[in-house]
Amino acid sequence: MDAVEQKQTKTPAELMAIVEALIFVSEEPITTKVLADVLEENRQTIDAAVEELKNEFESREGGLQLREIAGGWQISTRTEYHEEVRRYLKTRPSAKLSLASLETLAVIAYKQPVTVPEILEIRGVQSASAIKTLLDKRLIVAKGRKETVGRPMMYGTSKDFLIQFGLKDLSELPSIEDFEDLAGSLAQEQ
Amino acid sequence: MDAVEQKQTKTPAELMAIVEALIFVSEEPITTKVLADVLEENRQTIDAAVEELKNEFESREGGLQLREIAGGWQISTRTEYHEEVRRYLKTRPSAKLSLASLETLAVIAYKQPVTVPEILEIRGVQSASAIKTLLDKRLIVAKGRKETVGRPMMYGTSKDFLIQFGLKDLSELPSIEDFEDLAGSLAQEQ
Amino acid sequence: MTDSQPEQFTFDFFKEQPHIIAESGDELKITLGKFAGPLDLLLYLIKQEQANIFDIPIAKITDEYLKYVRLMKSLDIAVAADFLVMAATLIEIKSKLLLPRDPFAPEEEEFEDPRKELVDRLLEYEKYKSAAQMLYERTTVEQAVFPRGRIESDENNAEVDASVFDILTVFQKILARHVDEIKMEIHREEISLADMIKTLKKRIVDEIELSVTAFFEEMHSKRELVTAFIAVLEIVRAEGIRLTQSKTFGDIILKKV
Repeated sequence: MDAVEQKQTKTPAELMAIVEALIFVSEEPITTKVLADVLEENRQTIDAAVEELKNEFESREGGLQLREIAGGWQISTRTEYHEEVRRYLKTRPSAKLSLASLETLAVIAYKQPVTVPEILEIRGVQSASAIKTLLDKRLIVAKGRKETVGRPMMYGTSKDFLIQFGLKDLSELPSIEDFEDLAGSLAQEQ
Repeated sequence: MDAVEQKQTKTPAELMAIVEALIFVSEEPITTKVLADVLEENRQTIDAAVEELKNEFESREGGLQLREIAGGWQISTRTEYHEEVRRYLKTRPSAKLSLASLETLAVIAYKQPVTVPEILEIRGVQSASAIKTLLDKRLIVAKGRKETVGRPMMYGTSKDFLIQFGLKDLSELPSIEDFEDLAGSLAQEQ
Repeated sequence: MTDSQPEQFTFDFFKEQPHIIAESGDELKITLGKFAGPLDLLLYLIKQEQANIFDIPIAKITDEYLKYVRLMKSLDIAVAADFLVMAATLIEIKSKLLLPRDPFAPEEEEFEDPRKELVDRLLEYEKYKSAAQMLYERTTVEQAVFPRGRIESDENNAEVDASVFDILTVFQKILARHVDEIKMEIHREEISLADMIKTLKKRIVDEIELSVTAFFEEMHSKRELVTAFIAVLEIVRAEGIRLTQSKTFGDIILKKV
């Protein structure tokens, strides 16, 4: 009973707002059927709300559009601005690393200076592309050659690495002991 | 020359639209500095466009809002519609932090950078498991070592902390003295 | 009480009977789990007693505090060491208050209230407790706000945002993959001198003549090498084993006499 009461109080404007919020959070195009089910409204009401919302997006002439795609509705950027969007996505600052790169960086950080064969030895997998990524991102630098068979290149972390991870110097890297301290007092707590 | 030509042709409305598109595609709150860099405009122009866009979002009274958070701008749903959004996403409010974790987070937020012994001093209880939780949830980060006996790690709050607690920056936190008055009132009551 | 005998400092949580448990066990159980620490518990007790924080009735509060700690024990709730430290502090303050003031103390010497330090800590702690409450309220509000769903351009960037602790965690995981190898290494390194002597003796018996250099070369680590070296010295000294060297800097042979 309460739900019905509540439902009836939704104005068309409110319904449009809720529909917009749901389309916005959805990971994929959302169908009017799903919208109708969630909001316990009939399809016609929802269809009308979506249509109205679409018109509003069009008349606003903002950076976004409401599109029908794969049988559902989705908010996306307007095609006119794709160039700027692409430019932004490219320059996006990325302190982000894949797990492979992160592992390689971890080995280099803690074992530096270290050669590719040594990294392979520790990680148990080839790390060539990860090393390239890390060099591109300037997180690591070459540190000369090791005087051993094949004179392999040694790598260490860069100044950019310190800056990106907010470290004054390498001694500020957390040590295994820091973690053990946490784990140790953890045991005490229990 | 071409770039200059192109730049000059952007009307304020176009700029607003592009800014909206970029804020939308960005995964994290985007700063006006980044927007200015990508669009090769000065900060004032961008600030004005963002401000104008914010007003538009407010007057539209749709399902979305434009907010300043963690030093940048982000589009999100309006709080009014959380029930419907949650029903659609089938999510429950995420697990709340424990009292111990919240207290530890409060000490770190106000005393940062702060070490584990300093947190113990204030809370009067070991906080290792709380710190571990906060690190796992990325609410806090290591902030170097304190130049004192044992060089303990120092901790501070992260960008995720600002995002999850809806803060523009740390200065938006009420000052700790405000809580002193609150604490004092306990004594006054008697 | 007079200056006769201040209360004993030592107390036994296990011997004393809990006093509250019989009355409202369930309710207390719930309350107990909620305390974030000894200061939190103390604040609660002070409020319960409606006492003035600047004039804590220490004897009463100490009793209540100890009751709770005993109760926690009896309910099999692990009592963190910090709660016991606070119990000791309270008892110390209580006994200090019971001691008569030194009548020969100079007049102008300000009487330091033994409770002062505790009061300061409680007030300081309470600020952060209120701040924690504020944070709690903020998350509640924030949980009503949702970001957009994933879009296509996010996919190209499905990566982790790393902090220094991630680097450490990842490094530990890599090391953990090798844990078996490392264990073996440690095992190898920890061969005792006695075992080394036994091995060496057996080898000499079996092989009649044993090259010291060859034996040393079988060692896997510096530490093993040192153990092997001492074993050789030991075996020559104690057993009927002789070291022979055919020429200066030549190979040294171990032989049974």
